[in-house]
Parts: sequence; C-alpha cells; structure tokens
Amino acid sequence: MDNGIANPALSARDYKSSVKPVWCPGCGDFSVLSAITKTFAELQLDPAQVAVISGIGCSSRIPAYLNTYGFHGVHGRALPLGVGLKVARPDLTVLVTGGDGDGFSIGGNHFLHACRRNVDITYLVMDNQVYGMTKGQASPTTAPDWALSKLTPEGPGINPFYPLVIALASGANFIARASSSDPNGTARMLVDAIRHPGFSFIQVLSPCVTFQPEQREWKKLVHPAPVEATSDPAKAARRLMTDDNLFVGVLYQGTRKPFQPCLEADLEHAAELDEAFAI
Amino acid sequence: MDNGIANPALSARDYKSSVKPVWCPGCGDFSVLSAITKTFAELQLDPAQVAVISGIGCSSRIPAYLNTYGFHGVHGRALPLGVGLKVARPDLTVLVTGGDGDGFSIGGNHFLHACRRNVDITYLVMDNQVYGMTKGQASPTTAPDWALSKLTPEGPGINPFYPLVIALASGANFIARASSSDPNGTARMLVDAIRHPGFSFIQVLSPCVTFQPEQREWKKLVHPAPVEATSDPAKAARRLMTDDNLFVGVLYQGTRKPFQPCLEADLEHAAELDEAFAI
Amino acid sequence: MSTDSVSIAFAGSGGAGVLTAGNVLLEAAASAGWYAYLSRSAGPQIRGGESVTLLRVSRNRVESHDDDFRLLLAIDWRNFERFVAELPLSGDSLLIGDAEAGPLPECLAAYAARYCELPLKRIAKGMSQGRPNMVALGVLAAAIGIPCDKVTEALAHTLRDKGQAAMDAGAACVTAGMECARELPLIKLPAAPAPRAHGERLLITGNEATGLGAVRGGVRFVSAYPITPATEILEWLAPSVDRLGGTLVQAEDELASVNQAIGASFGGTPSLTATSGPGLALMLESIGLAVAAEVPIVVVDVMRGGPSTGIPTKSEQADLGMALYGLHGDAPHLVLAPLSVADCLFTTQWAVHLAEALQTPAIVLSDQSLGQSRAVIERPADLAFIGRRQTLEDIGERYARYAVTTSGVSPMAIPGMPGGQYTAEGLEHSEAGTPSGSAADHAAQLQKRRRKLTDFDYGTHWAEIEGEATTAVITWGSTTGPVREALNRRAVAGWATRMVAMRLLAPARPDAMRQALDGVERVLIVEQCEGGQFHHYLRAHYDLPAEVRTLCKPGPLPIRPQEVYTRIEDWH
Amino acid sequence: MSTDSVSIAFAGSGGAGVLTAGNVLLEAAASAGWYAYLSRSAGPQIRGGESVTLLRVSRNRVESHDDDFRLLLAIDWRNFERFVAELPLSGDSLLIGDAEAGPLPECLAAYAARYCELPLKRIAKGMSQGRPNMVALGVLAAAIGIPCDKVTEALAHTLRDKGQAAMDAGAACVTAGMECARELPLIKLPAAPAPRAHGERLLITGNEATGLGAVRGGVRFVSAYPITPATEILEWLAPSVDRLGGTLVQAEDELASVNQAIGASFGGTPSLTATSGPGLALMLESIGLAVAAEVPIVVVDVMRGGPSTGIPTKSEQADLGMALYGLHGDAPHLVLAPLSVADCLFTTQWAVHLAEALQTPAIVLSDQSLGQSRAVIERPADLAFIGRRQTLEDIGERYARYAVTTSGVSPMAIPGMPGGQYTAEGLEHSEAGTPSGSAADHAAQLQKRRRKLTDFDYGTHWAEIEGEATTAVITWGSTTGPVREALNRRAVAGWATRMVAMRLLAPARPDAMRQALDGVERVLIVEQCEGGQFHHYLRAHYDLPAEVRTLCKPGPLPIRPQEVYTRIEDWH
Ligand SMILES: Cc1ncc(C[n+]2csc(CCOP(=O)(O)OP(=O)(O)O)c2C)c(N)n1
Ligand SMILES: Cc1ncc(C[n+]2csc(CCOP(=O)(O)OP(=O)(O)O)c2C)c(N)n1
Ligand code: SF4
Ligand code: SF4
Ligand SMILES: [Mg+2]
Ligand SMILES: [Mg+2]
Repeated sequence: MDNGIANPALSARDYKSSVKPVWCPGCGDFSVLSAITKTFAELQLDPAQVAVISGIGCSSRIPAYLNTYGFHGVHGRALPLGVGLKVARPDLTVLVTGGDGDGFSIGGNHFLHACRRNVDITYLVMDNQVYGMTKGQASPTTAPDWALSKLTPEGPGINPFYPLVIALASGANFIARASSSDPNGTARMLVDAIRHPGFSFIQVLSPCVTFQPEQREWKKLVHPAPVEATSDPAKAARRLMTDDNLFVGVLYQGTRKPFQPCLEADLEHAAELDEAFAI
Repeated sequence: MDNGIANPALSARDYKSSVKPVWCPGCGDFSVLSAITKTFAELQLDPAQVAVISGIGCSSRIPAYLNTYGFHGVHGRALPLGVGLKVARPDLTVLVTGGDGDGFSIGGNHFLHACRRNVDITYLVMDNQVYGMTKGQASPTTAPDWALSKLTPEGPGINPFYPLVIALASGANFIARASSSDPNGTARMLVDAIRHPGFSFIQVLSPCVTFQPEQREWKKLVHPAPVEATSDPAKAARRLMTDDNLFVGVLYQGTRKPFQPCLEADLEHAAELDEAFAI
Repeated sequence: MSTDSVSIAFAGSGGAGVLTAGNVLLEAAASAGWYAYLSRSAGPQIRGGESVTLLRVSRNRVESHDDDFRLLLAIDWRNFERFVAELPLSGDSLLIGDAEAGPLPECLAAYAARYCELPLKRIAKGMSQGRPNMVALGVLAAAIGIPCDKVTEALAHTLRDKGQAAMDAGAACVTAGMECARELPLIKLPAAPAPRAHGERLLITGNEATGLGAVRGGVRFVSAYPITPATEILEWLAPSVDRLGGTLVQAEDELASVNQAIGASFGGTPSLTATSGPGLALMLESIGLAVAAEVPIVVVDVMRGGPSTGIPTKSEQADLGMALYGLHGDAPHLVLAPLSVADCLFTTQWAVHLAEALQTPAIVLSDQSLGQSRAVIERPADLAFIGRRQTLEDIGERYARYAVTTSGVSPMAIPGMPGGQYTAEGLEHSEAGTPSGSAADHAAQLQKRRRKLTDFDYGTHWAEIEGEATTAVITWGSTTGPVREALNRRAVAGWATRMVAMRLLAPARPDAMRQALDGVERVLIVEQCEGGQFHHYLRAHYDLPAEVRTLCKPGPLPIRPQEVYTRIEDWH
Repeated sequence: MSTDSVSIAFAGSGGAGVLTAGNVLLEAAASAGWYAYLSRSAGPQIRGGESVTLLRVSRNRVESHDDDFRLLLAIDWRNFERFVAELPLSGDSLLIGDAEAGPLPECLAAYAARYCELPLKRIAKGMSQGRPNMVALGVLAAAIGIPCDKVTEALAHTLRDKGQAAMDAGAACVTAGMECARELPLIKLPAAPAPRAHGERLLITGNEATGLGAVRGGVRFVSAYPITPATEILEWLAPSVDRLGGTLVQAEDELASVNQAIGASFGGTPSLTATSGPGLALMLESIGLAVAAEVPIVVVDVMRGGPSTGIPTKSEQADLGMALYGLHGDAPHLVLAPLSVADCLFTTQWAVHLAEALQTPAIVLSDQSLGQSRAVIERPADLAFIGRRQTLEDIGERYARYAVTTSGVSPMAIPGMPGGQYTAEGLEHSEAGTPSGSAADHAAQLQKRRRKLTDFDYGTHWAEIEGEATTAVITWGSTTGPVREALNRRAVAGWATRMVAMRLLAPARPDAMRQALDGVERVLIVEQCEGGQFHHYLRAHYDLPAEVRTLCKPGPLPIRPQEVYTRIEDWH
C-alpha cells in the first residue's frame, strides 16, 4: 500500500479504498466521493494526515470508501466527533461529511454550535432533501408539499430549513453551495474550504435518484452564483434573501479567528498539581 | 380554590401558586413571573386551560409558581413537550418558558425545529447569558471574553448565539425582545405573542444578579426598538444587522399558517382498520 | 423439520422481484386456507441489491422458520454466498436455477445432486411483458401445490394498479411456470385446512400488528423519527391514527419524539412512539421523566443487531438490559415483549392499557424478525381493555397530584379540568407535586411508584405457559416461536416439556414464576443474545431450579427449533 | 458512635458563612495533624439559602459521617427543620444557639436540656469587622480542642486575598469565640496523631481527587457540560489539563461532549468527560459507539438522587443499573466505582489505564457524597499505570484494525501513522473494519470485545477485601465508608466480619468473588438505593451463599455505620 509519503505525486485514485459503495446506481454521492478524492489530490494531502468523519445515512458511508483515516459515528453526531478530534490534533485535516437528515435534523444543534465555535474543520453535507437510508422520509430541507413519504402522506407541511441561512446566522466562516453534477467545481470549492481557516460549510446538492428522482433535473437547474463571495455577513444575508436554493458558488468567506486552544504544557508531571492540596 | 370559571374577573395574583420561588433576591425572573400573571389576567385565561411548560434551570422553575397546569420537564426538552401537548390539545393555551442554556445550548435543535414547525405556542426565554442554576458557566449568549466561569477561565472564546437572528432564520412567526425591568411592557408583548397564531418567540433580558451582576445595568441600557414590527422577513433581517442586543420591542410578525393537524375521525372503531389485512 | 409445512427460498438480485413474487405466493397460500410466514433478507445496498425471500407454508399456525429449506429457487446467483448461512438446506432439498444464470455457486456444491436448471428467463423472454420472477412464481406454486387460481387471484390483487395487460401477462407467466415445473420432483404440501370465513384470519406483518394494537389500545398521538426496522409501524400509523381522529408528528430526533409523546399524554391523549436500539438509548433520560412525573407513554423498540449501529436489518434480542435497567435512578416502569407476529397486536394493546392504568412508561420489545415478517394469523378478538387512566373526579379541598394512595396510582388531572391545576414534576416532590429533597417524600414517592407496578393484577397475561413437566424452557419475545415448535416436536416424540414464554418482563413477578416453575427441576433458558442478558435477568429476579442451562446465541441467524430440541435432548 | 472522632454541625442561613467557617476549621484540624471529613447540605435556593456544614475530626482516617453529632451550633434557626433528618443527635449532644436567634426550634425540643445560648452576634457587633460566623468558629475550635494558632493560620490562608485587616478582624473574633466557649461543657478530641511532613497528606474533595486521578492517568482532553454535582471535576480540570498541555472544551450538550471525547481519543489523546445521571443517560448511545468502534474514553458519573431530575444536590447509588446495562446491544464495557474520597483519585486513574489498555469506554460511578465532601487523605503514590494504548507498530501487508487477537485487544492505528488508515466503525464489521452483517463476523467481534475485558488481569484492585470470617458484607462505592466503620466496631467488640467492597463492577468476575467469599456462609449487601440494584446485580453475576440479607436504602440520608452494625447484629 502506498502511504503517501514515499510518493509525492498522489492522484485522486490513491485516496480511494477498495470498499464498494452500497449506493444505488446513479446516486449523487458517487460524484461527491470523486470530488473529495480530487480535492485531496489537488492538496496533495498525506492520506495518513486526513480524517473523514461522518454520522449515519447513505451519504455518511463515505469514510469507508476513502483511503484516509475515517470515523463512521452515530446518527447526527459527526460534528462533535470532528470538533474533538481537531481540537486535540490540530495537525490533522478534518473533513466531516453527511446528509441533510444527519446534519440538520438530529444533528441540528451541533451544526449551530459548530458554526459558532469555528474550529478549523470542513463540513460537507450531501443534501438530497430526504432520508435516503431509511427509505424516503422528509428531511428538514424537504419541500412542505412533498407527499411521497408514507410517514407524512400529505407532505411534512413545515417550513424548510435553509442550511446556508442558518450557517450564516450562527457564524460559519466559509459558506458555499455545490452540485454533485459538477465534481470538478465541487472539488475546487472544497479545496478552498479546507484551506480557509475556521469552520467551513459546503452544502452539496446530491440527488437521491431513488426517493427524489426528479432531482436528476438539478444538473440542468443549478447555475453559478450571480455575485462574488463576500466577507461581509450583511451582504451575504442580502444575497440569501433572493436565493432560489440552486445557485452554486462560494457565498461567504469570513475572517473570524478559529477556535484552537494552545496545547503547550507548562508543567511536566501531573503529580505537580498535588501541591495545591498538600497539608 | 378559584377555578376561574365562576369568577370572570381574574386578577394577576389569581394565577400565582403558593410555592415560594427558590430564586436569589433581585433575580430578574421575579419580574418575568409577574409579567406572566399579568398577561394571563389581561387575557382572562381560565387557569385550567393554560399549560406552562419548562426545562431545567432557575428560569425553568416558573411553572410551579403559577396556578395553571404546568410541566417541569428535563433540561432542554421543553419545546417538544409543548409541541406534543398543543398538537394533541389545540384548545389549550401553551406557554413554554426557560433559560438561555436550556433553550439555546442543549435545547438548540428543538428551538430551530419549533420555529420551522410553527405550532401555535409561545416560547419565552429568560436570557441572562449564563447558566444560573449550575452556578455560573457560559451559555450560548455569553460574551466570548466573559472570564468569570471556572470552566472557561479565559472566556468561552466563541461567537455568541443571537436568538432573534436564529428565530428569524428558522421561521418563527412572531419575534420580540423584552426586558424584565419592565414587567408591564413584557406583559403587553406576551399578550400579543399568545394572540399571534403560530410559533411566537420572546427573548426576555432577565438579569442573573448572582453570576452576572453587571446585568443590573440592563434596565438603564435597554431602549425601545427604533422601528415598528414588520411582517417582511427581509426587513426584519436588515434590522437585526445593526442590533445592539438591547432594543426592546416586537421585531417581526409573520403570517405563516400554524401547523395543526385536524383531529377529526372518519372511523369510529380501531378494529375497522383490520379489514385491510383480512384474508 | 416439520412435516406439516414446506419451507422455500427464492433468491435474486437487482430488480428481480423476488419479494413481490414471494408475497403473491404468500397471499395465494393464505387465501387457499394455509398458514404461512414470510421473511426477507437483503444485501447492504439501499436498492437493487441481491435478496432472498423465505416462505414457509403450513397446515398449522406457523410464525417462525423451520430448520431448513426444502426448495431453493434462484433467478440468478449474484452474491448468493452472502445468504448461505441464512439458508440451511438438507440433503434432499431441491435447488433450481435459471439455465442462463451460470453454474451452481461453489458454496452450494454439496447439493449439486439435487440441482436442476429451468429456462425461466428464456420462457419470460418469449412472452409479451414476460418476467422471470413471474415464471418462477408459477414454478414454486406448482412445486408445493398452491392452486393456480389462487395464485392468479393474488397476482391480480398485487398488480391491480398496473392494468389488465400486466395482470394478464403475469398470469400467463405463472401458467408457463407451472407448466415448466411439471417435470420437477414435487414437494407437495399437506392439504390446506378447512376454509374459513373472510376476516377470521389476517395476513399482516408484526410491525403492522403493532400499529393495530396501538390504536386498538386507544393511542391517538404518535411521534416519529424513522429508524430501521421500526419505520413501518410509524408508516402504518400515520394515516391510520389520522382516520381515528388522532395524529402522527414526525419529529426532528428521538429526544423530541419521546418528549412530544409525553407532552401529548400529559394532555390526556394516549401516546406512543416507535424506534430501535439507538433511538431508545436517546430516549432514556426522558422516559425517566415519564416515570417521575407519572405520565403514561408507550415506546416500542423493534430490536436489531447491536451494539451501536450494529446490523440494522437483522434481528437480535440484545436491548433487554437497556429496556429493563437503562434509566438513571430508581425508575420502575413496564417492559413487555410480543411473543409472535400475532402477539404484536395483543402485547402492544396491553402495553397501552397498562401504561395508562399505571401512569407510567411501557417499553415494548419487538424485534426485526417479528416486525418485518408477514404471517397468517387468527384475527384477535376486540379486547375490552382500552387504556383507561384514573383521572380526577372530585376536586377535594386541595388536589394532590401525587397523593400516596393504597394502590400507588394517584388520580390524574388533565389540563382543562377545573381545579386540577398542578405541575408535572421531574424533581422529587411532595404529594402535591412541589419539589422536595426530603428523605420522607423521596421514600414515599419511590415506594409508591414501585408499588403501583408490583401490586397490580396482571392476570395470566404475564407469560404463556404450556405443558406439564419437570423440564422447562424459559424464553421471551420472538424466540418463543422456535421454542414452541421444538417442544411440540418433543411432545410428538413423547417427551413432555414445560414452556414459560414471558410477555411481561418488568416488573419482575417472582411469585408468578415460582408457580409457573412448580415441580420443575431444570430449566433451559433460550435467548438471541450473546451476553446472556435474559439469563442474568432471570438470575437476578427469580429463583431458578439448581439445574440451569442456556442457549444464548447472538443474531443475525434465527434460533432454529432443532437447536432448542437438541440442547434439551443432550441433557439426558 | 466513634470515640476517636468528634462530629459537629454548624448551621445558618443567608450569607451567614457557615461553609467558610467550617472549611477553616477543617483546614486547622488538618494542619494540626487530625484527619477530618466535611460535607455540606443546603436548601433549594440558588444562593443565600440556609445551610449546614457537617464536620468530623478524628485521630484516624475518616471519610464518612458518624451515627450522630456531638455538637450543633446554629447562627440562626431559619428553616432548620429542613436539616433535622440529616442531623441525628444523641442524648448528650450539645446544642448552641445565638442568644438573639429566638428559641430552640420545635423539632429539637427533645434536646432542650443540653441547649445553651451564646451571644455570638452581640460579640461580633462589638468588634470592628466582627462576624458571628467567625466568633462561632472560635467557639467550635475551643469546644473540640483545635489549637488557636492553627485556626488563625487557616483563617489567614482563607482570607489571604481580603487583606490584613480582614485577617486581623477574623482572628480577633476567633479569640473572642474561644474565650466565650470557656464555660461550655467541652467535647475534647483525643490528641492529634504525630505530625507528618508537608505533602504527605492532602486536603481535597472527591471531585478534585477525580480530576487529579484523570490527569495522573494521562487524560489530556476533557469535554464538559455542567451538571450538579459533577461540575467541580470539570472546573478543576479546566486550568489543570491546560497546564499539562491538554485542553477542556465546554460543549453544547452531553451528546456533543461524549462525542468530542470519542473524537479526541480516536486521535490518540486519552479523553474524559464528567456528568451526572441525566447526562449519562444522554451519552449512552454514543458510549455504545465507543464500545463497537473500540475507542477508549472515561465517563465519570457523579451520582445524585434520581429518577429524572430527582434530588440534584443529594447522594444516591441508583445509577448502577444504567451504568452496567444501559447500552443497547451486547456492549461490554468497564464500570468502576471509587470507595472513598481518596479513592476517587486511584479509581479514576485506574479507569483511564484500563480504558486505554482495553480500548473501551469506562464509566466511573462516583457520587455526591464522595464528590462534594472534603477530607484529609494520604497522598497516593504516583502509580505507574499511566494509560497505555496498544498502538500500531509494524504495518503488515494489510492492517486490520479489528483483528481478532488472542487477548481480544487489537493494535490501534492513530491518525498520522502512515499506512494505518482505517475507518472506526459503529456498524458491525470485519476484522478490517468493513461493514459486515455476517453471522461469523458478528460473533467474532462480539466475542473479542467481551474477551478482552474478561481475560484481562485486574490484579487485586477489583475490590478491597478485609477481615476473615463466615459473615461478610458486600458493598460498593461510597457506602464502603460506613460499612468499614461498622466492621471496625464489630472487630473492637470481638466479632470478625469480612468486607468485600467492589471497585470494579463490570466486567463481573465471578471467580474472584468466589475466592473472596471462600468460607463465607452469609452475606449482607449494603447499598444506597431503593430498588436493590446492587443486590440484583450480585444475584445475576455471582454465586452468593444461601443466606443473603440486604440493607438497601435510598438517599438522600447517608447510611450510618450503626445501621450496618445493627443489621448484622440482628442476625444472631
Ligand atoms: C439515533 C438514530 N435514529 C435514527 C436512525 C435511522 N437513520 C439512519 S440514516 C437516517 C437518515 C439519513 O438521512 P440523511 O442524513 O439525509 O442521509 P441520506 O441517507 O439521505 O444520505 C436515519 C433516520 C439511526 N441510525 N440512529
Ligand atoms: C441533561 C442535563 N444536563 C445538565 C443539567 C444541569 N443543568 C441544570 S440547569 C442548567 C443550565 C441552566 O441554564 P439556563 O437554562 O440558562 O437557566 P438559568 O439557570 O440561567 O435560568 C444545567 C446545565 C441537567 N439538569 N440535565
Ligand atoms: S437511497 Fe438515495 S441517497 Fe441512498 S444511495 Fe440510493 S440514491 Fe443515494
Ligand atoms: S443564580 Fe442567577 S438566574 Fe438563578 S436565581 Fe440567582 S440570580 Fe436568578
Ligand atoms: Mg439525505
Ligand atoms: Mg441562563
């Protein structure tokens, strides 16, 4: 096995593992997987210095398909796994991945607080507006009138969750939207996201061909963001007020300092702390 | 005991129970309690038709101090208790109360999703920018440089959570800020919030005199909102871009339809459902 | 192996349609009067992976699989080795493959002698809209002797939304398949039992039966967060509870779903949620709230392989410990388990009744093998015990929500009842519900909450007890099926054995068990769990005879009747 | 009642400062050479409520309270009845009240004969910066014979940040108090033991000792969500782990905190979080992930009264069941419990070591009575077993993270190690870590994860075993204090009793227990829990002698030595 140190020129396929994806043929997540491997190659990351962390869902299966370190955690808790890892091991590149259900439904609180905390990790959500793995229920990003789930036969009937809006409102430092129909574009964005200090968030529109087949049309509907990335949250907010949820591009690149405690010791032995209690 | 039906003219004190609050002398929550009883009196609610639901924290102790139905739940889960109750019992007035820790830290996900779901309840958060009950740790609304907690001796160091911004971003239907220094004003706002259909959110600045003593100054610093309440989310968002976190008033009154399934039966007996399986 | 039944397996990958065909055959056998049981196993793919449908057709009630399969038909052999452990064959099992599907896989080499190829695909290709699975359906029906008209009837029912042409094409394929099976060595079923009136029996999955039990019990509020293998309960309930004037709400997570149920129940509406192990783990803190605040709710856990995400699509009985002991503090509550697909209905209904009567949470431990299998069952009587909560009638001078009564159950005020205002409280409290840290209040409330459970009269429902003997088998939940079958075989062989299949697991009822084990000298404990959780539970709460044996096996393979049989036989 | 020690109580409401004064007295007694133990009880108010400080000073090691209190001094009697159950007095207890504080409360009428009033407030008023609690401090010191210079030294230490004037005023008050105590019937302590070198003993709370044990064990990442009574562990660790090159992160909730710890540990950093019952309940799902993915973490549960929010400021041992069995699926893990304030250090350090060595989560069950009490303890040796994880050394052809080894422990690759890349997996998996639903992989991984725990050599640390006798007491955690004291008294009275105080609760070690109970004919099981959780655990996993008795009492009152003594004595 190539461990990436002897050979400085790694190609995208060097980041792929031999495990065969469980995904349905045509699932958007295949392209996201390839965007990720392209990104790692573009950045020439040492696979041993990368950790890809996920929760549960079709999209959350990604770590096993990569030849980096990985963690397939429990449903909704990928972000705190990634936060703990990065804070303790700032030398690693930490990429957290998952789905819209994992990230915005059960994991919504961690999303809010990860944006606020601004640890230098990248969060990529494959948004297909559905729970794929559990066979097609509404997720927070599902349209209120989507009536194809047996659980909500008349549609969920509630206001969708707007990931970019929430990311901005809670202080993410890099915010973008990509489309799995353009793996190269997604890879370019992901390169920028990983390079950008602090918490970076990318929503990737990634069709669930099985439970949201009309999402196949996304590739025709997405369009480049009409404006440049901004570092002004107010501008970004205004831009989102007219969002059709289909523009692709970087919305916001902030300058907040990442949260990273210094890990230098000023004591050598834990036992030195006894002194405070000595009689 | 007066049950509120025989006597049509209930006064604020008719809504108080005989349980003595555990709060520190001077705590802002005393005024919030009185604002609530004033509100109920103003609305002449039958105490038996009101349920006040809370989580855990100093502020969450409120239900026991009221002569209505109440539920003192677990930390962070007051909103789903209230949502379940209201959906099943739309005839009741449901008021959910709690603190900034309860509502925005452990309970953040339910806050997001309650705003989206827009069930016709009112959520009042006593924001003191601290965990009072556990003796003074940083909450999501605490300033990043607040260095008085032993848990974060150099300050939490992270971007605060802006409750009104998040409420707006996730679709709350009524959004306001009040100050416990003005119980009458708070009561007026709460009357409007309860009357407004859908999910209403009020952030009440309510000083923790023990762990955030400088909040005693709030009463001097708060000021009326410079603009009228709007029903345009974009306008409300712009208003929040220059928020000093100290204006008091209604920010937003939306028109989204509340989430309330119809509870009418078209079958009389559950056993009629067997037929679908009959051989 | 049972002689009253025939077990067959039907495998194929991609969209081969083995599940559809299997279900048609099940329905046909059912309407022809047989009992039948069907389960399905699939690869890890979300869609289009390989799968196998396992069907057992029988003269008598049957709700679990037999020791082995008499017939295996594969439309193709792709990834077949994945299923081989789930598909025990015997020396005289018949194997059928498609002529175009390549050779019999390596892992089946031992059975080559009884292997034959049929031109399923070729026949299908030769027909308009022909499909190999439909041809195979005809082969299977003929092989075990399900009448053609019943098959075409069931097929028409299944394809009713696809139009006449599809039905006709299907029927033609079936006929062609039956024709083509002519030359096969047949495995005829015993004749079907006498026909029964429409509606006397149901064809239903355990998950559907759970839903039916819930609404029969009076549940009118359901909160939901999807999880395999519990989702179908929720999906069935969504429209059903709606038609009965209730509602289902999809929540943002399990913390929300359990609290929504508690909130709705506080408002007087019997409430339920369903989940699996990971979700139940998330609910535990709030189930403790329901204990302390004395709010009835029912939480169904359709167990799957653990720990952690484990094996989500396979069955195991390993959440027992969590259900019994997983709440912090002293938190007595109810734990029940259905003993069969049919019993999912009864046990869930009873759970609603008990939760409501005792104002406490009830956890119902179903599992994947019950929930996702479909079986012919007797239609359960419409039992009377719709959940009844003891509510406030007269307002005394001062209403005390948590009054320490003799039974331990305190009349509950429902919001809206004038004068009943109180605060449901998760802090320890006085009888009035005011927070209290006093030792006296704590002891009184702890004892009352325990007493109401232990002193209740559960009648005979706590367990199914069969047979008189000095040897007994104790089991619970879904392993009751293979245990009962093993003991029936022993009875046929002239050996009496006692069976104690526990439906009520908490509170423990040592006196009832003592009676059930009266005269018993040795017991075998059967459970589908590596760690012996049930065994340890029994040791902890009951006095067992000196001689105890266990058959504790993890999932995902089911426990087979013969394993139970042998484990007892070994003893002699 | 012990004759080597004196127990006193000091009550007062509002800002009366009874805790400060109590701590000064504790420190003075400690530096004068005595052993001592202090706990505190407060009303429900967040601040300024009534409270009582309970102090026991002794010639010998002491880490729990005695049966009753010899002296009670109250600065005022406001809400005193709240504490009366926690403050057993005996016929010859001395009661002191302030002359201005009104009459002795009704609930103490029985002790009126030994009640005297002192003009504490008046004396304080007469002095510059005089405070009644400081006068009372002098009274107490004199009453039990703590030397004046030690008290003023300790006082100076406590008031060091308040300036010389405050110290002088305090010292003057103490002197005045000592003066005023002259006429009291004194309750002299036996002489202090021989002086010890600085640093041989520590004055520390259980929560601080837990923190110290954690960092000694090698913990360098701590995640935190505040909860009573665990917060002080986290508050002590925040600056401490920082100084050692680690960090503490305050998380948004317990779901996040436990996962942060798992993430950090996956990265190679020994990690810990601390919580109480409600928080542990929320963490269970993810602790199961740590079991399946084999990631070491330590979770400390400082138990409080349950169920639900329960009695957050009082102690109970009722989270045992949850800690042992609360994970879904078969999820073997470690459960440990410190046996005393001092042992919080050892047990936590050992827990880190075991978690790291066995790559599994360890739950440490401390409780409020250990965590929030302050005691004089022997400084524990700097033990060698800093957590060591077996990490990847050589990269073979193909690294298999979950290789089935003889010990069950598989070498772990840490991110950054070239060639070690693998995916930590919560789904069941093959040895390589690839998701697998096969029965063979499932059985192999289940067994390996159990075997690594059961086959490990825990040495003698699993329990403290003392005494040779046919009667034994089995206990665990904090109730070890009163049990040990009861058995010491029995020894003095000429009765031998064996004590087995369990520190390691999971995995169960029936062989070790068998040896420990060798020759024992009857056992008394002692626990602070209404439901007998420990008793049921013992029955489930161990063979006990035929004659078993229990002393199962819920909190919040501590179990007293005399209760244990009597329960054994009754037997005869
Ligand atoms: C605690 C818990 N609850 C529920 C589930 C069931 N579950 C598995 S994946 C999933 C949703 C996945 O949706 P998403 O994150 O959008 O991923 P997708 O499959 O669409 O890629 C759910 C609800 C679980 N595994 N754990
Ligand atoms: C699951 C759980 N975690 C932690 C706690 C401890 N706890 C009690 S109240 C509280 C914070 C309260 O803060 P806030 O909601 O702001 O209320 P305040 O006391 O400031 O009014 C915490 C962390 C708990 N009771 N339950
Ligand atoms: S179900 Fe949808 S999201 Fe899942 S693999 Fe299939 S296409 Fe992709
Ligand atoms: S601690 Fe703060 S929030 Fe709590 S009662 Fe006291 S002043 Fe109020
Ligand atoms: Mg999705
Ligand atoms: Mg607060």
